[in-house]
Amino acid sequence: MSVRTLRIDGRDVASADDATVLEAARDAGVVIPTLCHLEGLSPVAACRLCLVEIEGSAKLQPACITPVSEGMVVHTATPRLQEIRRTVIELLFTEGNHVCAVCVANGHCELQDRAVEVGMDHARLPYRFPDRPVDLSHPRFGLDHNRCILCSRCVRVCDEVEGAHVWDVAWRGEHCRIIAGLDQPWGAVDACTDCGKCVMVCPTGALFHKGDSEGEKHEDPSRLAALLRARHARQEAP
Amino acid sequence: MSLAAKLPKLRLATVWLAGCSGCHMSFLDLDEWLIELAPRIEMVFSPIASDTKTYPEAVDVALVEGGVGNSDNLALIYQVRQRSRLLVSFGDCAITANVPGLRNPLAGPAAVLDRSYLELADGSAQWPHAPGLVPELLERVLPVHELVPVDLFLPGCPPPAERIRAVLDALLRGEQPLMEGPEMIRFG
Amino acid sequence: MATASAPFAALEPLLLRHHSRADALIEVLHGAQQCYGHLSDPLLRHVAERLQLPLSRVKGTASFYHLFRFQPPARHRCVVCTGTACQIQGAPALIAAMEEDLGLKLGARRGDGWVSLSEVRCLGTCSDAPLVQIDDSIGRQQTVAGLRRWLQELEP
Amino acid sequence: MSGLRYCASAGCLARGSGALMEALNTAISRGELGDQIQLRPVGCLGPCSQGPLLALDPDGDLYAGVDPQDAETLVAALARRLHQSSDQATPLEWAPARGQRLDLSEPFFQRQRRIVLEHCGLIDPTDLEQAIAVGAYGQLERVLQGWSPEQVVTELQRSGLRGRGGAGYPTGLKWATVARMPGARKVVVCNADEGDPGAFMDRAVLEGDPHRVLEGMAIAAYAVGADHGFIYIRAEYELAIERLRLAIEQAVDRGRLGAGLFGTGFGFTLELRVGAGAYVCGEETALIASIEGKRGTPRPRPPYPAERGVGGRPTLINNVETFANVAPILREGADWFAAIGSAGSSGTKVFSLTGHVRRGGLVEVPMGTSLATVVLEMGEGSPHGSAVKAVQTGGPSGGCVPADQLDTPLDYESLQALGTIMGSGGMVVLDQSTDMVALAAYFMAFCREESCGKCVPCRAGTVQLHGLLEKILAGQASHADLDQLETLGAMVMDTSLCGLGQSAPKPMLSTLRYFRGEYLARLEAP
Repeated sequence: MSVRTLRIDGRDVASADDATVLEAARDAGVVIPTLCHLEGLSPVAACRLCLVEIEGSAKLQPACITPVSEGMVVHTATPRLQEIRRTVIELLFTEGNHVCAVCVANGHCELQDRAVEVGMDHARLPYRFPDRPVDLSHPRFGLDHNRCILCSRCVRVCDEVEGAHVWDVAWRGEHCRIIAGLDQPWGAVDACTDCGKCVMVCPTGALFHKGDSEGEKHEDPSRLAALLRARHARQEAP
Repeated sequence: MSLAAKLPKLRLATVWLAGCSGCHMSFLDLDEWLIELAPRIEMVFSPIASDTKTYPEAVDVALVEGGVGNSDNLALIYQVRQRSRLLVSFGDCAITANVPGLRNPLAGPAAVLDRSYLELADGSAQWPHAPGLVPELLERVLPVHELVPVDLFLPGCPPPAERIRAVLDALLRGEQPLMEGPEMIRFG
Repeated sequence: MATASAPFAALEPLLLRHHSRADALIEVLHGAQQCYGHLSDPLLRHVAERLQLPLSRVKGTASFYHLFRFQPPARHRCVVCTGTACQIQGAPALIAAMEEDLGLKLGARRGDGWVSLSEVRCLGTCSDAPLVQIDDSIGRQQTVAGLRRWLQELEP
Repeated sequence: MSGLRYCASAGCLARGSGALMEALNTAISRGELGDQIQLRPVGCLGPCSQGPLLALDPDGDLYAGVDPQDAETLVAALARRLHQSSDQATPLEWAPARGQRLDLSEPFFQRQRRIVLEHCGLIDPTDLEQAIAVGAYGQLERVLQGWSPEQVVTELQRSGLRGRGGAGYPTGLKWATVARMPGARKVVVCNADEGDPGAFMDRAVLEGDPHRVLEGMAIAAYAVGADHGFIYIRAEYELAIERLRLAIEQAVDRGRLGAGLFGTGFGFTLELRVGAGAYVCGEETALIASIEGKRGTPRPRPPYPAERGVGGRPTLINNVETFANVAPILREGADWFAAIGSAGSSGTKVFSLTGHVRRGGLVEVPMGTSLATVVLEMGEGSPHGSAVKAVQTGGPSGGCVPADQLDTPLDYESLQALGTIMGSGGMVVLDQSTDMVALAAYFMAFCREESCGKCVPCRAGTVQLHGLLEKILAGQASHADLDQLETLGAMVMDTSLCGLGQSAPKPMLSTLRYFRGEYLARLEAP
């Protein structure tokens, strides 16, 4: 493995040649906001929060999948990017029903945190107020579609880590929805191992432990990376 | 005499639309600071501190709690906008429709009334109907800024007392409050 | 191996042709819908089993595409072309007339299964805009009056 | 010998060319000289708005709007002429009762240059022998027996051919990139998911001359080192699907597709994949996902399909018209092709001319021909005494060219400079009656519905943009709403994951650029 040197927000950064801009930035202490990205899962570059400007490239690039290259000059927090990020967060808030005050994840929600970081004191776009259901059929967990931002972390963790592939995204566009099995009640899907990883990685209050009430969901999605590291170490051990 | 007393008093109003009055309760949570505040303001309209029933002219700052959910709310918010220099959306309901807005996914007022007064009724199920007395529900509960221009957003459900104080402090000094960071703009 | 009496036996030749490969999912769904009219849950389950795919993957994929149906088709299917040429030459008025006469919103199907109303984004014969397709016949340069007469002729 | 060619493409079939064919058949079989009158179905003959179309050989005459009731008199006239003299140059004494004989000296015909459509309308698309008789698979054979793959790629590069699907990426460069990729099992894909509303060029090519596309694909496969191919076609094109299936079968039977072609070691197999109604599948990475049997959602590039495409293999994707250009380029040479069209945009382009235009249909003109030539001269302008207001090109990813800029040449760069794109070739003429705000809202509704839903700006942004446009249409919007429309439009273009979202605001921004007054007139007084 060799090293690449690049510049991120005026800082010289050395990083592994197979690193992404996001990894290089984090190593250097530069925080780029993310939502769909989660260490341990394949990247999908769907939320567009981590878009950055790279000198010499007309298009904005998602830091989560853009590999570093020698001499790259990256800007992660220009006024243009900050305006884009606020709009992304507003689009998410207005397309669902994110009522923080009565959410299990209130105070421990990545979406809520991002909103503060991008300076969203109100949404400049009108709220859509979609009519979305809640699935409480699983004995231990619940799914509130009102709070789902379609980051697909649950789909990926169930497929890539647990191997059960209970979840998938169904339908299209604004009608996209996470489904279990054949769009069945979650509790009716045999493939579910009740492992709870989907709940663990969910950035909002969309997936939750039954019995948790307002503000009581305290998940730490970064536990996934720790789990995978431990698993990897075990497999590598002689 | 203190310096504050010499300055012209800020004409303050607080308004209660479709909300639970929790933001007003949080305002009362300012406790002894209210005593400091009292000489610096003139409370010209408020459900908790004034008997005035008509919204007065020439208000300096209006803290508006609640979304706009019925015909009374609608009439009042236009009046508030017209007669106030600085309109503050006070709390999540005014900014996002929040909990009152939970009715919005239902298909309009009829569905809401059916659900509330017929389906969930224990006995004598009927719609409340008293024209001129019970205000008509609007199609949806809307955030204030979707109807009239808003000058400042003060999120929170309710906004913590310290957040309210930070905002009022700045306004009393004639400054624009700095609305950023988790202390100032976290929803919920 | 499925026998002739097995459920969804008509699908076997198609599955065989594609060696039950997962990448043939959409082809198989086309065939399944052609054989059985719509993609019912038991049918989707069968497809998932034969292609060895997770259920949610099969439903997630099928529901992505407009042409797959999850309930039986109506006896009469009215389709308005809303390609650009049709759109600027009267499709909106045709849709309004059909919604009124059939008592249906665009995209809906009558509860009794008599008729459904939907749109297609371009049939590709734009010189005859605006176009309406009812069942297997295509009405060219359709007028509202002509369309209303056509609707009245639909068998109950 | 007399020949009658009737158009059996979807447009004319819908106008009753099937009934005409039956009537002609009956009349011919009843007459004495039936064996001397050959009747055959062919692909698109051009002026679709005047169908059903019937062409007469050897005269070369073209009749429009022929009615089945004309069959008897036509066959009688042909029989009379056959009877009277062996000189078939004698003009036929016949005129249809309802339709008309078209004047082929008119600009609609004279301004065309048919390369892609050279055999469309001449041969029976269901008959491989007829295609072979006019040269089909001849270039494949020549290339396999005497050219190296590199020579083919070089020839394509020298021709200056650019992708006809819309973006205009140099085809030869694309081929060269895939050719350089390691691995022996590469894939060639033909994008026949013609999804732009108001566009039917590819449908016409596939219905009229399918073997030309298959040959182009096989040559591409040889050039890049692929052994397998897919044609991804939209399900709405039932007739084209049927003809392609037949064409593939025939080509396999006759040794034009399959293993060991023309006695060489090169083999190429081909599969048809039918879409299921998803516009976004015209996007390369979404199309690949769909071929793999998945949701047609795009993924970020790189890796490009050339590096990792279908099944992880290096994949070449070109559109129908691009492949249809390959055989003539090799037959006539790159220099010949490069000399046609304009600098930077060589060759011809097929357009489907529709909307408020007097004479619509399929036209193929050299690149660089002006829009005015196509719309005003060939299409003869708008009907009913109205004037042309604008021309929409590029469908939901394109924009409008206002009437005062119709002298713009049809090439990639000129159209881009006007805020639109060449696109796949849809050309919708709009007359003065067209409401440009409603048109913008229409295209936004289209993108909103066709958004795959994966990335946030496209999924939620198109919904908000459509809402704002509806608000303007309803007369309830303010100047602030208009500002928001433009700001959000720019944001969606800059941040969306794929081409659909990146171009979704284009029709709106283009109408704002040229017809801003129509927006302003609908705003609430401040």
